[in-house]
Amino acid sequence: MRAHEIYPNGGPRIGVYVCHCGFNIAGKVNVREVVEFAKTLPFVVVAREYKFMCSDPGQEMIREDVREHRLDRVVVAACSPSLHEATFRRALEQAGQNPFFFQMVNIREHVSWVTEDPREATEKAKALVAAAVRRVIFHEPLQRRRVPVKDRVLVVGGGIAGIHAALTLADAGKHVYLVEREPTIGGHMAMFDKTFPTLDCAACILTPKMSQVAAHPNITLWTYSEVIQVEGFVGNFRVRVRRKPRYVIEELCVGCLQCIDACVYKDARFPDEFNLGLGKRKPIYIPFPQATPRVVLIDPETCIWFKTGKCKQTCLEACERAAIDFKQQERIEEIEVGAIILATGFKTFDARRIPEYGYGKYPNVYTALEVERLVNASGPTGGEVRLRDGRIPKRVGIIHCVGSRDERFNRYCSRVCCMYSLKLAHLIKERTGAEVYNFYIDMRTPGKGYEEFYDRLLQEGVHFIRGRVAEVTDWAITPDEEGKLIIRVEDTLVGAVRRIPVDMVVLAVGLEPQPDADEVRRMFNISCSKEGFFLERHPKLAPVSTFTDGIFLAGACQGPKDIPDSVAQAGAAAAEALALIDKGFVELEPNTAYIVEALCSGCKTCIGLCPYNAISFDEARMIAVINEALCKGCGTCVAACPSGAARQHLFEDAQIFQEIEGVLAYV
Amino acid sequence: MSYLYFPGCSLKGTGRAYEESLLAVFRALGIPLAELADWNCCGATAYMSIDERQAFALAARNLALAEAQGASDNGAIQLIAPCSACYLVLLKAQRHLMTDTAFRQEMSGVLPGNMGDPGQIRIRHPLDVLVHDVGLQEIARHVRQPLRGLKVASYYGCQIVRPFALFDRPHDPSTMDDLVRTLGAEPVDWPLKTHCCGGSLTGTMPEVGLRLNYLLLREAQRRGADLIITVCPLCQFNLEAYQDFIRRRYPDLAPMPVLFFTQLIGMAMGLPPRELGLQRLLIPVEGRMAALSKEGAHARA
Amino acid sequence: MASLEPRIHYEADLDPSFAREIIASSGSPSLMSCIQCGTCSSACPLSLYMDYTPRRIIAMVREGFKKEVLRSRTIWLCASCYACTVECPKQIRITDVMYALKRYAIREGVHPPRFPIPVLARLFYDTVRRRGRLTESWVVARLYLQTMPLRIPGMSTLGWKLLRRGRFPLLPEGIRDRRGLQRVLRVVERREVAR
Amino acid sequence: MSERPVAGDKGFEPRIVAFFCNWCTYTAADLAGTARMAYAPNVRIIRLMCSGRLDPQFVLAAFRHGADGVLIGGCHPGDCHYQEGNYKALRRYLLLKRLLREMGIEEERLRLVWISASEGDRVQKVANEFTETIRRLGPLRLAPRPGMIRLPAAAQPEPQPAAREGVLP
Repeated sequence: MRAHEIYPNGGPRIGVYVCHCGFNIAGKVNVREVVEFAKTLPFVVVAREYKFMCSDPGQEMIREDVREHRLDRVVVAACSPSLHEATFRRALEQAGQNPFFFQMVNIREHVSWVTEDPREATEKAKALVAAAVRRVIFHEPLQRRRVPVKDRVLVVGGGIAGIHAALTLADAGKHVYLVEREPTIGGHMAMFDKTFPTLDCAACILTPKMSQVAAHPNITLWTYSEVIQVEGFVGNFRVRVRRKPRYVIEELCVGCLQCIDACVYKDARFPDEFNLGLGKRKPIYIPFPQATPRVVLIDPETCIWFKTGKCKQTCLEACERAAIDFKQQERIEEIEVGAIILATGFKTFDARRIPEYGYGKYPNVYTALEVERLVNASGPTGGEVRLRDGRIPKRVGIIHCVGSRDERFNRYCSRVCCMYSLKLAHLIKERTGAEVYNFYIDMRTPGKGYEEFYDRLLQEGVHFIRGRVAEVTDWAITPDEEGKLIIRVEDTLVGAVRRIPVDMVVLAVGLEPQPDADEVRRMFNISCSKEGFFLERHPKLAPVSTFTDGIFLAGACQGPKDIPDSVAQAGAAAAEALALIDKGFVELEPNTAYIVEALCSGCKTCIGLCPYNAISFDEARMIAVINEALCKGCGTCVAACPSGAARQHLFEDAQIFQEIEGVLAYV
Repeated sequence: MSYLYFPGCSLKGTGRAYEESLLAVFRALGIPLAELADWNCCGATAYMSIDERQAFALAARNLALAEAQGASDNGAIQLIAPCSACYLVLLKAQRHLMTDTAFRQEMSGVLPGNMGDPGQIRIRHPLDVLVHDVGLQEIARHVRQPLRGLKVASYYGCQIVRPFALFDRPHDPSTMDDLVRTLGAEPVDWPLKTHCCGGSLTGTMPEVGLRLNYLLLREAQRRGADLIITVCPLCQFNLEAYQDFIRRRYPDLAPMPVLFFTQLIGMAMGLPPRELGLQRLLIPVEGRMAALSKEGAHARA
Repeated sequence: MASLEPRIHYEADLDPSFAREIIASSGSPSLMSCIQCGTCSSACPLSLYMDYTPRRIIAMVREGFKKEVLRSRTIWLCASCYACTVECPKQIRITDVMYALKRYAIREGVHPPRFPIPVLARLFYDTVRRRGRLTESWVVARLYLQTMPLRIPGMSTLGWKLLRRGRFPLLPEGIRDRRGLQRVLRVVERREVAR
Repeated sequence: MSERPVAGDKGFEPRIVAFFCNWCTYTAADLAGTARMAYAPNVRIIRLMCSGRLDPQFVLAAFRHGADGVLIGGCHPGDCHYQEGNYKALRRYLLLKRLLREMGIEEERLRLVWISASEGDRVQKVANEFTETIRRLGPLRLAPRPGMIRLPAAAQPEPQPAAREGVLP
């Protein structure tokens, strides 16, 4: 006799639905057998299977059964709850049931996809279904919490992704704080001369957007600033930003640059960061002419006043607006925002890590980013490709995949290097007439107009040698190799090992996570993927979301990306943030902790454990009190309560005990 | 610290001077070396080409002997292997013993002594020991005749830095250059420090082996080296013994002395040439040294 | 005109299990992830003299070109310098693959006749098995007698010089406990046969 | 790559309950699925919002109801989604180990691992390793009933015959 027949009126009425997910589940798990098994479980009134439970007909099947069979509990065995828990809860709601009378069983990610033997997979699926059925009996009706949302957004990082996201949101009428670590926005894109495959000038398309940012009434731009603390949760983040002193009052400086001319250093003599040390600057400087905001700054490491306390301070005299302030201190700003977009970008691979390529040892070995500055009209050579000794190279080798596709460094393909190598090959050939050799493993040109650009380069007579370079050396064997750098490579298509003498080597360095990506992700409470880039919530269906609600990703901080992709993703992140804050409120999972007052002994164990100070002590009643608005639902206090007075919605002890017994009762 | 010493076959033959100079230098530094009793061939390259497991078994016997002999000494057992091939094969076999438990069990029944934990033996190259255990400062203290003005090209060959780069970088090693500086000489920066000498190919396929060695010698010569130092008996033999043959094909090559690095240390420490086996060199080094000291005297005057 | 027939590869001549055998014997499963970048070939100091570059050997092993691989000069030219192994971006243990191929070729006896390298390996192996140590002078003398007798006169001056400097000992070396050593080697051998 | 343990010709199949944190290890297990990294089917995963929710009673209940092993998966130190719930889990885990020892349960039957959301391969590796460990330990058998006294071997001058492992009157 079945359990629900013993309690003809009183017992819960459970429906169990097992999804085939096409062949994803049914290819391994015997779904029919699981359904038949479910029918034997206590209180199960109906058990069914369907090809795609998440589809409309699948959901309709559940809704109909809820109405027809008066179901008050539903179990769906399908994919991970992170994908479709919300879908099925909604279905229950639509059928007039409380959405929390629901339990999802993960028989795809946790069973069919990870079990080799169909028999074992089926048995495991049955055990998990048994556990869910036992658990759902103990579910209770719950209400979602509604929390108002601040309608401001923080964008971290002022490269092209951050700029685009900030402008999109600002244009939609939302206030944006754009925080950038460097003294100017623009990021890597500002360093480029041309962009592939159209060869339009990077500055021409970027600088208008940069000045829009500076002028936009809805954007608060803080450069030379860093986020140092993030608190709160979706809709209500409290963020602290450190604004480093630039020793120039931003509001007063108009960017006339007379102070730079007036500096006691008559010549620029310090390595210029923006030009990667290929050019020089003074202690008071502006990174580049179109820097935004157009405000100078003083580098205390090189300024005589800061180093010795003795200087004529000619800059101070030169400034008509008295904007220079040697006593400026760092400032901490506190803001409240509803959503955050991270667009912190990437760094390029450090070519010194591959000593075989001689970067840092042979002066004529350059990284691609350095060459971007050399070919840039506003770069240190005015756009002329000249070696450090002033010569113009006659033969140039571009080595692809430096630090990419390599188990010793980064396993992934950096996606942009093939294309930027083509661009640099074109620009170098155009400016110098040199013979240019590309050394590649595989040419990867998937993108609109990319393959066509590759074809153009082939037509231009650039050499393409398929082979990864083993070594760059100055070891000359033949007279024509004397005084050159020799690239040793197997021309794999010809099947011969070649030694190719060149004057200049360009290393197409890959893209890596920012060195502090790990600290940043901790601060924002998100995850990183294996290679260290920020982890998206779902690689296909939630590519700009993170596991922390209200925090979104844009650009190369999520993985190597070119400009079109970064801009597209920034737009998507802006849309997601807008969708969140425009609604005005968020609904939170009702998995908060609560106190059963009758059981609380007033021992205060829980109070110190709560990381959010959500628990206080009611001295009058001598019991603990939980502020559910502050509770985030971790359940630490519940696990620690010696008298069982602290409990957690959705994760009640009784529910979990049933789940334990369930997975073990059936093996 | 005391060390066990695994000479390997070459140090009893073509590389006798390596053994003599190594022992002399360690003696002068006051570091005891005890030769591993009844050691056998390490199982090197040629053996590995016939039967890898037997090669590992040969190496395992040596490790077992080391464990038995070194057991009285507290702490890790330090086993010095000067020949690059021995050094590598012993390391490789040790890793194999540590990962392949079936093999270890098989071996433990038949090996002398009881094979306890093969991982506790530290297989060391004398270059590593001299630079990192003894230390350059201590060596500097023993230098009596600094080799001023001498330009030395350090040649590592392959197997002491590859594939296990335990004490130096595999691509651009620098321990020997530091040592050369300590001895008062000047290291030559050249890109072929770790390019292979061809190993036994010089004997078996002379047209290939001789060209490889020619390229090495020529580059050292072009970069102004007075001599080359090596860490391996086979490299030393290839670079030195075949120079007449090489010159027959490539006449632009001048005679280039090729020493073991321990011989160079011994010279700087002022040890008698006979103790360092200098008389065994086919291309004598004394001429260069005399010329140098004359130059030096000239410069001082 | 020479026959074209030997240049044609028939799929039926390939050995699909070859790759598996070599992976097992070399202990390098990463062989399957080779992306044919050619770093091994360009890092190799000997690839210039090879009939197939190391990269091609890997490709051929993977596709089962057993006959061609085992008969190639490449595997014998490998001097085990490990340059390819440390620089391979896929961490394929190419040197160990070459060792595995040498062993395979010797076992099958398919290497070129009177080719000195396998003969040297064999001499080395036999001497060490018997005596526990190697005496270079003896092995070299026998190698020249067996494979390159015509070169002996040319080498005699060097031999004489080495002899005079005590670098070519005439007394063969050996270990005391030869029985014990042979016991060890026999255990391994038995296991091999059992396989 | 860790090989999936082979079932000993359908002999003992360990039952393992795994309590995984929603934010890291549970997501990593999803990732293992997406990447089709097969592992031992013995591991049955129960989702918690945080490893800090792990009540020691859950572990005891699992053993009482027939689990041969219990696995706990939390975020790496410093990475807790709720700041420090994983440290609380660690404290309870250490206490539980002592408790299990007292109860005569081999402490290897309980294991705590830190696995981040991106470490799908580690879920596979840990699941396989842990299943192997439990398979080696055999089915959970609670300690012999009181009444038996096992004399400490070291205190005795010579090995004791079995008969002397006396039953108290």
